[in-house]
Amino acid sequence: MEQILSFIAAKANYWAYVILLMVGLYAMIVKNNLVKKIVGMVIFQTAVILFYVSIGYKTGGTIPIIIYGDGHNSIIEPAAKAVDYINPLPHVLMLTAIVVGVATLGVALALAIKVYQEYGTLEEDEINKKIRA
Amino acid sequence: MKTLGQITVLFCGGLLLFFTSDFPDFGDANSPASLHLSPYFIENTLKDTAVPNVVTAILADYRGYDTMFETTVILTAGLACFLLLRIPKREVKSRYYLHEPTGVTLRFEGDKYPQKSDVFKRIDSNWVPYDLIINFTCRLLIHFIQIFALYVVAHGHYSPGGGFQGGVVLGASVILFAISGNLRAAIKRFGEKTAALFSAAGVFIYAGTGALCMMIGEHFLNYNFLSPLLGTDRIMARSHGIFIVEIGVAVTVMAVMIWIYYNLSSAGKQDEGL
Amino acid sequence: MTFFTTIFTFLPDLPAIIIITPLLASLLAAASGLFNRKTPFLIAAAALFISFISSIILIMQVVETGIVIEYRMAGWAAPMGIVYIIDHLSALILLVITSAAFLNFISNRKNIETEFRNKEGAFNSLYLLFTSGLIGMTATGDAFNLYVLMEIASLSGYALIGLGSNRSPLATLNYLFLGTIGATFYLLGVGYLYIATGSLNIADIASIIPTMMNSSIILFAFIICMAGLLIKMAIFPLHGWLPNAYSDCSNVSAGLIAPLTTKVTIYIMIRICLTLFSPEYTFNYLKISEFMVWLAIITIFFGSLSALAQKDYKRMLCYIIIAEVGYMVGGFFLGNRIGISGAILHIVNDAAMTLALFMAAGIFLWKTGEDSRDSLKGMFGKMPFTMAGFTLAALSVVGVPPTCGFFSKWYLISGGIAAGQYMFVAALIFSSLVNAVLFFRILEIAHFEPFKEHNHDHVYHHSHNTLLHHHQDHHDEHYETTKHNGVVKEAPLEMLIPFIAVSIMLVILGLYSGTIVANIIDFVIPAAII
Amino acid sequence: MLMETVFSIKPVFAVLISLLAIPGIISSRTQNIRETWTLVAAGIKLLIILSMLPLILDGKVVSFTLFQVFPDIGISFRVDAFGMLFALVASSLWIVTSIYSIGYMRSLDEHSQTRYFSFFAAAISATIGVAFSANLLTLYIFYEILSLATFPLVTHHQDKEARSSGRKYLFYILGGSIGFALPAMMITYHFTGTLDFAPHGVMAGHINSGLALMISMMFLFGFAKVGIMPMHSWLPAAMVAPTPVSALLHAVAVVKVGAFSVVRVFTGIIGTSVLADFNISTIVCVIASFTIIIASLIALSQDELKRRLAFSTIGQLSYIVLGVALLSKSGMTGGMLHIAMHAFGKITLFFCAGAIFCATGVKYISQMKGIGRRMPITMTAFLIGSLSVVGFPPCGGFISKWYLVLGTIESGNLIFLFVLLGSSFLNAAYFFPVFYNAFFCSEDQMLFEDKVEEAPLWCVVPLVITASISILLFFYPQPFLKLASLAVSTIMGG
Repeated sequence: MEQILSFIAAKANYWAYVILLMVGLYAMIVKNNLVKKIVGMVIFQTAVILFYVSIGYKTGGTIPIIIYGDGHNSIIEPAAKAVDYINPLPHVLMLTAIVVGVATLGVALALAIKVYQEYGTLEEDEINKKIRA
Repeated sequence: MKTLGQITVLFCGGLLLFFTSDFPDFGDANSPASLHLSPYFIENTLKDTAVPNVVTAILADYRGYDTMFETTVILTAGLACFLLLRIPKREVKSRYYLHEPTGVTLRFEGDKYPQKSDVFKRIDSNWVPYDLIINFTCRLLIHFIQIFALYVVAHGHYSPGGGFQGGVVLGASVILFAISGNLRAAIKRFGEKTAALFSAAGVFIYAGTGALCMMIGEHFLNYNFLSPLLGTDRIMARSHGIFIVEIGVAVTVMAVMIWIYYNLSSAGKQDEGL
Repeated sequence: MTFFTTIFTFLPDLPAIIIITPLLASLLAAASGLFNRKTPFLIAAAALFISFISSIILIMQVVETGIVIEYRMAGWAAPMGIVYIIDHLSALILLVITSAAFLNFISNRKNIETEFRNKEGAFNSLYLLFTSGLIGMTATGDAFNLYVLMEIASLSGYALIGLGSNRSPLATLNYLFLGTIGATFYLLGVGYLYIATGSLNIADIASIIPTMMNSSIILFAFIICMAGLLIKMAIFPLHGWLPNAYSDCSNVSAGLIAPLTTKVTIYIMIRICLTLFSPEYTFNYLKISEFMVWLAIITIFFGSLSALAQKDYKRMLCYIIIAEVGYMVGGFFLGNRIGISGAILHIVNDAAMTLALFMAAGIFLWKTGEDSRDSLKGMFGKMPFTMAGFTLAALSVVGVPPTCGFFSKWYLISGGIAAGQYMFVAALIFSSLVNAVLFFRILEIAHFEPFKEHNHDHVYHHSHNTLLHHHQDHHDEHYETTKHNGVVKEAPLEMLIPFIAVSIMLVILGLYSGTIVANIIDFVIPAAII
Repeated sequence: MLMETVFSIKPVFAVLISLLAIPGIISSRTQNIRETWTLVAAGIKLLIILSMLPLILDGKVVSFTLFQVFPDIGISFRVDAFGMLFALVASSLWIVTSIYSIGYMRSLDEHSQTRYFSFFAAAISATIGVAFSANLLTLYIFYEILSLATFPLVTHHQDKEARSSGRKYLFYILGGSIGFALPAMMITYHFTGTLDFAPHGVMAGHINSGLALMISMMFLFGFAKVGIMPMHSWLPAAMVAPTPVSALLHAVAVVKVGAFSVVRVFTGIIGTSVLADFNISTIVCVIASFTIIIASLIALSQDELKRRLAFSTIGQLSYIVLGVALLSKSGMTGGMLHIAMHAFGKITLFFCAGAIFCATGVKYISQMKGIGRRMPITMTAFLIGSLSVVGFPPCGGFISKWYLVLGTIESGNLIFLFVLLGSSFLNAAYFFPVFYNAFFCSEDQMLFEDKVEEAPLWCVVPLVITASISILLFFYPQPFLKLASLAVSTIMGG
């Protein structure tokens, strides 16, 4: 039992992201309201962001801003050690992914407004009814 | 649909969880991800770019090309919302005006409405009287928010922050103004054309800097070649180059956030809105 | 041909220019669109032309020297920074993208002006952004940069097709959901590759993968990347978004997006399977070829049969596109040299054919103001050149020699026979016959039925966004039929010339397919594949 | 036997010359200029082909590769004796038919004549392309171009009947070529690695008997233009076309392209040895004989003249297949010769049918009573044509039939001899009523008013020419006979 718990604890970040991812996916598939679907989509994307950021973490590392330097006299300063800082690359990537998520959200909302203007509702089943009629 | 969703979710989730068993543990300093590229960045960023904040350096220099397109993504979203939603000059069926001396609200049909008047004040159809506290607090706060935003932009080299963060905060200040007052007042101060021009200009600053480097020197976005223009050595030129593009990013992000807000909040009419 | 080499030594930044030009021009177009309605078009056309010329020079350069061009963005070498890789395959696809975007754009000036009145700046800007997104996806050598550019192409794509008939916003929203799932899966796959290898550069990852063939992370990265791409390329059963999204949108956007999106996604798939994961991994280690070919077979049958059931011309084309996706995916996963050659050749040919068909749809709409098949009645007599081009395109889809469709199909079928996948061969032949029926039905209407007087009360067809309804005073500038009182003649030259150029290209591509395969595609396929 | 190969671009020009004339035809301002383009192109084409004739008769081969569409297969041309024979027939008859078309189209004042002449030119280009193909791929390409180029000709009237016939036409022709011939070609390529025509075939040693039989059948039925039953019913349907089209395309170009393709594939790809070893030839002979007999029987019952001619064509085409499938020297010579002899005979018959329709508007045999007295020249030509088709001396048809009969005896299958003789009898039986009606009906049975006379000169001259050539070929079959025997000697050796 303890082994399982420690195993889960060691992989907790993955569990968290998978659960979030599935929550988002479930909302996107099942929910009837388009805005709820959009919210699901955002959760879905956020889960991936969580995944990336969590893989950058190192136990005992700090944020990747080199402590002693201002860059002007780098020669006399001690070189930064990789172990001391967490992995900066996933953070960079996720800045991009966040921006992409925001952009997608904006476009999705714009489309939802268009849909609402067209059909007067955001419930998918009602829209389908109107299309068939 | 519900069962289908459940099956898909359970299947995908199970699969994803199953495969995590081989993944490196949380916080493992010896995972491949932490051993291949990231040590290089941590150890050499200062030497290469004279920027202590590794994230900023990677963002705007090593992977600066990515970030340029990231900014473009924002611009794309702004353009997309504009293209999808904007309805220019729609004839408004009726407008509401508040007669300020008496506090009477009047409804005008068609195009018969008071043009410029000291006593009549246009209000939204779902207008509620302004809350003085909110109004006052926001007016007070907006200046500080904006100054903080500029700080965030400027200090991206040394602390968490940079163009995106600063730009978003700047945009939020204008959006706060629009929410606390009304949309028209915000548009009067920061017009739609301004927003569009700023959002294009920000990316232009970024891509233009890149193109300038390419024209002077060799590679797109290689800030080294800016050193003769900036009058610094090649390493510092990188640091300054990063700052220039961060400003571009901030301008675009701010303008697009505002632009998207204008379009979304008024469903493209930009007449009445939140 | 040393001429091109000379140019190249003067312009070493060409791999950047080809994508930066549309990007910068899109900014200028967006800004100038605020002040003037004509300039955005000129800026965009010039930028697309520059990209087009650059891609020609690049492919000449690559074919001439045989050297893969590597361009370091921001001056950083491969695993640290982002590099652009122009090899034979990407140069070929770049040429396809830039030429298709350019030709479709210049032929649609009038359509853009009527359908996107007062928003020309934004529309042209998004058109350019979409093009640069595709160019970047094709040329990039970085797995994450690919994701960013994919999102640029997708977002601008949503905007471009979101404006159309009154059903298009909903269709586009569904497309957006699926597209986002696909892209996010791809991103997740890249993340898995990153935790397994610590790198984002495609070549770098490819050099690490052979040391960890048995890793389950790599396996799952492959699965999830492929799942993401399969959604985006609309293979059965993940195809649902495509017909609605492409058929309801405006013809200008359809002419750009329909020929290119699925093809570029397939290119990405090929790139990932061949370059990122080695062919050894994809074909020998995973043993998924059989499954993928069967998926392709089902897609072909499904696409063809659904196309048969459609009444609307553009919806029919959409299902044909789905079937063609099956051709390419199936051809690639045959896993032999001929099949992969066929798949790559078909990317080029299918882009050209689809472009021609959608351009034809644009011309018919412009001339008749109607979108239905019936609007084609008697068109052979009225618009002989357009119909000649259309017939060529149709024959090419059917696969009649000497048009290019025949030759890529030939490779695919030979590959199928060589791989022993007789069901795939049968599916290809079945789909050819179905296509023959489909297009024959249309050509028959155009040939036999007498010309129909078009009803001008309804000329103002539904695919116009609300914007236009507020410009009734400009009605005279809309479709020409309003002016000419039912007399339809040949299309205006600015539409006709690009269209005829594309149609003739269909034959030229066919006749020179041997040259293309020998000089370009042969270098793409690793020697390990027989 | 090693043949000397001459590299020359002449075959390419021979194919392309009429395509090059199309822009001229389209842009012509008057009818006369347009017709001049047509005739000039026809003349030049014949001259180019004739200029290659001496070389071929010397036993040389002209060859040229235009495009290398696949690494090992190109669009290439190769003129040998058999191709020359066919090209000679097609190009000479094209001139005659062009003249006839001008008369026919003008006198009936048909619509869309420009389109008609353009596609006519495209069709003849494709026909020569088939004749000069160096490999199966090139042949297939031109075969398909021909199918499509003839579609607007077949459906020229653009009415309901034309529409359904057009559908049938494309269904059989395109369906056959895409559904059967193309896969057969790919399988061939897969097993042999080449598609070039070789004198003795390329398949020997690469293939087992079942597959060989399957491929042979796929080619035989896939090249549906040859009209082997049950892939024949497009041919009667296609008779809705204007008569010159029926004449050139359905008596000469299209159906002969089918026959030519089948013969080329059987000899050049599958090879006589494979056909003989796996007993495929016998099966083909039986299918062909079946078609011959049934088609002749159906022809007996047709009242519409053009339909009767169409079924006659179906039967006669199978003679060609039968002759080649007998695998004897004389049989093959007869089969190849029959391409030429039947062409001249049958085109005369079609011209006559068209001339009758032009002059009187009558299509049915039962209405043609006494027509011979009003249109003596036409009906005499008709007589000569039918004698040639039946195989009576002194007409060209006799020579090919003679060789065919010799072939059946050589091969020892006497049953096919009886098929030939029986069908000849049937041929005579279905042509006889036409003359009887035309010449021997009494004056009071005649259905015409007085003013009926010969068709316009543009129509009559061509049919007189072809009829006289039919007779001439009996006395002087030299170029064709020489070419056929040359071709046979390369195929059979010796």
